[in-house]
Amino acid sequence: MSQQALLKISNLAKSYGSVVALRNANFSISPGEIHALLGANGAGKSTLVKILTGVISGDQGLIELNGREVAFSSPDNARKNGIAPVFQDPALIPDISIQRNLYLTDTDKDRFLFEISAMGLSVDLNQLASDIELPILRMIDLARALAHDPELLILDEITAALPIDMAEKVISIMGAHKARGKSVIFISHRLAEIEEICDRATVLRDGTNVDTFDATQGSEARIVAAMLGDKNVLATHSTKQKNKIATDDFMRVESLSGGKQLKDVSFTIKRGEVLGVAALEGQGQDLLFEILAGASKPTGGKLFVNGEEVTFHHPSDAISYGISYVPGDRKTALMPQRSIRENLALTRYRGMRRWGKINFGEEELKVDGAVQSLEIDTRAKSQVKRLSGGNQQKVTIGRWVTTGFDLLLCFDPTRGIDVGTKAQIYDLIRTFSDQGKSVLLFTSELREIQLSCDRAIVLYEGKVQANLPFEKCDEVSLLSAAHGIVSK
Amino acid sequence: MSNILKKVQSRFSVAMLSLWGILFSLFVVTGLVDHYFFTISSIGVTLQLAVPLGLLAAGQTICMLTGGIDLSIAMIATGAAFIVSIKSSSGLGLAILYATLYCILIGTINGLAVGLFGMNPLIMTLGMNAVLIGVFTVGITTFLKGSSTMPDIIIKLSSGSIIDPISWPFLLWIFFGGLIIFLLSKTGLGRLIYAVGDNATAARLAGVRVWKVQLAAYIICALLGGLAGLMIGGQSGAVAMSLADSLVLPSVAAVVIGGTSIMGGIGSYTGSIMGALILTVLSYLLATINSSEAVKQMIYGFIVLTLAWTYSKLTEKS
Amino acid sequence: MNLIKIKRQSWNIGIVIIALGLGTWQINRLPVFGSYEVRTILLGILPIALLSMGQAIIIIGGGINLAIGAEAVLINCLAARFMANKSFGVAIVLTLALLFVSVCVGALTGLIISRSKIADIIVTLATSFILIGFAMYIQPSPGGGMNLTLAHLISGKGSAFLPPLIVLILPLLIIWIPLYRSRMGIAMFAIGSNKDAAFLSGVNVDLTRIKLYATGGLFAGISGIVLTAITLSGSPFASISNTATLNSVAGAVLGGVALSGGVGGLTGPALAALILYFIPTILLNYGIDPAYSQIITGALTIVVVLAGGLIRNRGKKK
Amino acid sequence: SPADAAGTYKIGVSNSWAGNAWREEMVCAIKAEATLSGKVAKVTVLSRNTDSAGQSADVRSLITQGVNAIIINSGDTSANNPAIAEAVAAGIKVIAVDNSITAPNTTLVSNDQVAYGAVGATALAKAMNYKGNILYMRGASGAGADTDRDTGFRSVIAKYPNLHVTKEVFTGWDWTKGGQLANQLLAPGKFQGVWTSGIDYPVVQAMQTRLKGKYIPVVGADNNKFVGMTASLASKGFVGIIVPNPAIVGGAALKVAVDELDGKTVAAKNLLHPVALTYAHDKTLIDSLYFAAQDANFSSTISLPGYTTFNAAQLFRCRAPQDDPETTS
Ligand SMILES: Nc1ncnc2c1ncn2[C@@H]1O[C@H](COP(=O)(O)OP(=O)(O)OP(=O)(O)O)[C@@H](O)[C@H]1O
Ligand SMILES: Nc1ncnc2c1ncn2[C@@H]1O[C@H](COP(=O)(O)OP(=O)(O)OP(=O)(O)O)[C@@H](O)[C@H]1O
Ligand SMILES: [Mg+2]
Ligand SMILES: [Mg+2]
Repeated sequence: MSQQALLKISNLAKSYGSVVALRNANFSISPGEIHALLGANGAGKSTLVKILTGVISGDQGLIELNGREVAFSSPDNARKNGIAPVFQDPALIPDISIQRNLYLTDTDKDRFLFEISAMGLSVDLNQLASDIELPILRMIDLARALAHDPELLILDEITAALPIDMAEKVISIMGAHKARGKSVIFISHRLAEIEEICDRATVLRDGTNVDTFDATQGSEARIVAAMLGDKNVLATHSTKQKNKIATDDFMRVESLSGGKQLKDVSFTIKRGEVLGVAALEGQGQDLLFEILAGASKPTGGKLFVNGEEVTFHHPSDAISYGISYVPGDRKTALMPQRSIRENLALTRYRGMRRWGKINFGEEELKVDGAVQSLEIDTRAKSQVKRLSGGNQQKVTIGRWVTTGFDLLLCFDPTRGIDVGTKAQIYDLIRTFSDQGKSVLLFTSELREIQLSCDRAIVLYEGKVQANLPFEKCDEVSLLSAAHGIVSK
Repeated sequence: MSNILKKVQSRFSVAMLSLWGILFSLFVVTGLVDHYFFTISSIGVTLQLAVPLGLLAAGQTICMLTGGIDLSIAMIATGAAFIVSIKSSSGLGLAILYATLYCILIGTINGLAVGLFGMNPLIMTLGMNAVLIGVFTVGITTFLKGSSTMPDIIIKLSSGSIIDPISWPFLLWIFFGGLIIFLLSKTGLGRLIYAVGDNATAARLAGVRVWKVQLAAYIICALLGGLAGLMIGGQSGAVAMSLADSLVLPSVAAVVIGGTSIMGGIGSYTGSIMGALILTVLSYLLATINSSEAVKQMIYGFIVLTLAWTYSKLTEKS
Repeated sequence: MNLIKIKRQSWNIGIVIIALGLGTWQINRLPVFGSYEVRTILLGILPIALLSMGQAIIIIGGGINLAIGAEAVLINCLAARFMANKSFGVAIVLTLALLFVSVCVGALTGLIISRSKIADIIVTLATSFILIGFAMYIQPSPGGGMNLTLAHLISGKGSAFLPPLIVLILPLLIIWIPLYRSRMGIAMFAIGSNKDAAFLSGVNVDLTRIKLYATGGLFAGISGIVLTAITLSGSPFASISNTATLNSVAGAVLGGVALSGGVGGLTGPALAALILYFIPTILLNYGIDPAYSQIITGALTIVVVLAGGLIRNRGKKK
Repeated sequence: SPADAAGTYKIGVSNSWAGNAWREEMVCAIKAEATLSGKVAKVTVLSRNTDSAGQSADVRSLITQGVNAIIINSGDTSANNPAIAEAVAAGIKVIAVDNSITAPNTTLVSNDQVAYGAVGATALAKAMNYKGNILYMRGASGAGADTDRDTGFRSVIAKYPNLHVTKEVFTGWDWTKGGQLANQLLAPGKFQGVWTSGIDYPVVQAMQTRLKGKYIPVVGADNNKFVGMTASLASKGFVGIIVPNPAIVGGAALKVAVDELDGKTVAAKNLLHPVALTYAHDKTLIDSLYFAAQDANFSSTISLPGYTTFNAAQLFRCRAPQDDPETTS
């Protein structure tokens, strides 16, 4: 590795007003290397990527490409110099066709189509981006970057929104890219992926690189330690301890169907049970959660709560039956410009009977209770958008702690959340179940099922493919069921 | 921790302070240009003239906090004034009842269209305004035929002074203004208005029936608009089709100058009150300076732009 | 593949059908229908069609220009003031110069919006006052004129309907189509559709917005020149600019441009102007009070946008 | 009435400003006079709020309709000229009412606006004892009538060195704005007289609040409420100067149009000559001009001898020859 670095970054810093996004970042990447960039939420990874690709400019620091100092003025500029990114946020324009999207970034159509077909996908170039599902869109974004045949490919949490099979594809694409002697910067919160493909890893903490090492098998502990620093106390996952589950059903779902996505889904959730839901992307789990939450209407089937048949016309109907929903996307769950307090207390005022004067004393009591039990960092409490991702996620759950619930529908609550906060959220879910409340938990990281659930169902093509007891919730069984392989 | 808290508080007061600063400097400039301005009676009349604008801005604030806007407020105000002035011959109570029903009706249509059918508020209320102009143009020669004279009691309530500079309309404004501030900051509905404007999807998932909140917002806005219409009609003594035309765009400007986001979810009526006062003093200033209409128009536009700009820069920096 | 393209044109197809239907109705009611009547229709829609097209461009790019009517009025006044009694050659040069001015006014508006980060609706509200003030300054009372040869070249004479037809279509051909196909055109759609994504795709958002408003300004400028050619006079009235602005928004929206940005084209708005023209004219033929046409136009705008929105959303949900 | 049957003329009306009491009355006067004339078959009214391009389109529509004469209250002195020229070329008689136009070969029927400004100013000067400060509240900047009235007003005021126009504002003929301006400007002692371009009674009302009932002379038009105030407040020392600007000038325009179509020679300019009325001199006339049941902005002059033949009831009925008598009574 004595050859000249492809890219070298020294003393890079960037602040947004009083928020230091990047303090002092240093690292280098060699040709033909896959380099992982790791760090807790808010560590500054995306900021670094944006500076590298000319989206924003750094406050100070040096970027050298092949030993030559560079500063890109725009993503376009960076692309022409062989750096192509796939950003964490979607970068395809929703209302224009894929073809025009390609034109906008000067991407060669044929090369793009070649990359797409290499992924085993097919795309109609006349389609509007908004008509395409998110995972495919992420792959299109990747293909667009690859079509420029960059010396350095930067992937910022591309796998977070991808189902397992596509994530695997991305891993192999990175491998192929490396095989051509080119480099990749790979950002992900899924440590397994890091170990699988990366050569080296750099860990950022509070905007500073704290550790760089070979990403070999078993480096997980080291990564976690570096990422969390002093907060390391939380690093070990609370191991699941079986607790007594009541025998009576809280909710029964009978042959539920919804459009083309859900067909004949039946299962039950007992009181005090944490039921896991595992599925690849797009197997109908989104719709299932929305229907149970009253946010979408089923096209068939029945729902029973405590043995009584119910129909939900609006989320508030579900809430009145004690069913609360934590959507996967924080953007659809929070009022970003309002305070933590208003966000937490919102559901209290949902009924017209509560439109009158607020009982501030009572409200404060409930809100403080939730803040304390979830350990929400209230430093930026006046506007939730100023909170870090993990704390925002806690607020979405905390809302239901203030109002109380019997069943919590948690859709991928740890997506894009750092390891420490993840552990906290799982602890919280355990506490709920200890209190006799039920949780339906979908997670895109299969091994988390084992860490937090009493039982799991696996969805495949809109049907319940498997109903696995705790003992069988190992990754292999879940994965094979998720791929439609019948397991007994 | 207290650091960030303090920053947030100072951010808020910087905004409010700058509004006070702007109002004060305009006040001084106006007084220097026209020495009659520094009399109790001139101040009283300025406060009185700010009332209709302030009421329109109140309605607009509520709509804008939910992420909407109400441009039909011009014809809501005009319509209410027409109804009261023409129907008052058959009893003031009845006339006010008709006007109230009219406001509720229009507010309901606007609110349902926006809330249930997802209409764009700008188009909905612009269209509604066009429809209402047509309806009343036809109306004054048919079903609303009659002598449109404002009842004396309304003239008194909209322009009568108690002791300078305190006038009846000003008291009315304090009452309704207090009510609006209370509604927005101390009630469940207020919370929902902010929530819906900030993120309607999130509010829905939290169990809020968003359309009901929007419906309530447009009805309240229409009622305030109707009240403003009566005030305008009472102050000039005349009811004409163009009654509220000259105040609609200023009502939007007042709300924005007062720091309410046109995208919804953030702002306050206190700010809009400041905005209304600033624009009223500005109009007094423009009335007193001796320059052509052309120059006045330019100054007005320039000052509104500068105010909005400074305000946004001031709040953005800290 | 073709299906997708047809689906995207469905709004235009709908508009064409409505316009053709109304047109046939109107023609059948006319005692005679010849080239004079065609020219009458074209002159009736030309200024507002051009203005709607300008507004459409801006709305597609995620903005809205409440000063577009004022821009047209300003150019109208400048043209009438400086082109009166000038030779054809000088008039042509002046026309080009004024179109350049209109582009600059638009660009300046875009620059202010980008720099100040204030909502478009507020900035253009303020600039509308400034521009009208300027127009009043240039042409204090209606008057002025235009070289007759040039005027006839633009608006035709007697029953020569080709010139106005060309003036209507030419901007579509030489400005819109090349623009739509260029990278800059895509960038305009991109910032209207999703500003952040556009930024990540390498679009210079501020610069694109400036170009957007400049192009909108160009259309407003053409509209102003056409207005001068039709009326041979400059009229500095705020009421004209307000009506024109509101009509331009209605035209753009009826023409299939989504107020949320990123969606639409210019053919629709041009055709929508035809619909907005036919409704009052047809009612007139039946001896119905034109106030009803205002009701119908307002209601139609609401209904079309409502239906369009519902259809669009249905398409989205798959 | 007996004359209804035999009419043949088709009259088109283009009005650029709708929903305004004065203009509505003007249109009604046209309709009423047309019905009474017995020579008109149909009155086609195109009255809406529109700009000059819109009004030009309306004129062209009327041409297409095959009308014999067009009565136009133009929003702009010259902007409709090309369309009007086309009408004239098509043999249609064009009569400008209220607002003058510069198009050749057209006839004007209107109040003499220069005289309107002058007689009001003369009466005001007298009421002010030829000294003091005047609040001069004009109409809309740039409008033809406003410019003419200004000419008349200034020609008179210039004659009196002790009269000063210390404040000049434009109301845009908007009642709300007029009331607001009056409230802002009428500080005690600041002015000794007010001239208004017809936005009159809000000024009187503002005096009640701002001047605590200490009235100064006001020049206004024949707006119903102003007429009423002139009468009722005379005992409290209010001097209201009424300079009529009759809306029924529309009826006069119709008569001129019919005369032209009949082939009679008609003057190119037919001006009404306004006189200033005060309660001290014209008590009975002013009392007869007040209609308690009518609108505040109703233009109180309801007959123009030599031009109009309708009575109040016929005017209020607002019926065109083609209207079905049952539905409009
Ligand atoms: N535009 C901005 N304005 C203000 N602060 C910002 C902005 N963008 C990022 N930050 C802040 O900078 C810090 C670093 O953010 P960044 O997005 O780089 O984190 P990250 O490591 O990518 O986190 P994640 O894993 O959640 O994606 C955070 O505290 C964030 O709140
Ligand atoms: N845009 C911002 N404006 C103001 N303060 C901010 C902003 N972004 C972050 N902060 C403050 O900085 C703190 C740290 O943010 P950061 O995103 O780095 O959190 P974090 O430690 O990564 O937490 P998590 O793991 O939960 O994401 C936040 O709690 C907040 O108080
Ligand atoms: Mg974070
Ligand atoms: Mg990131």
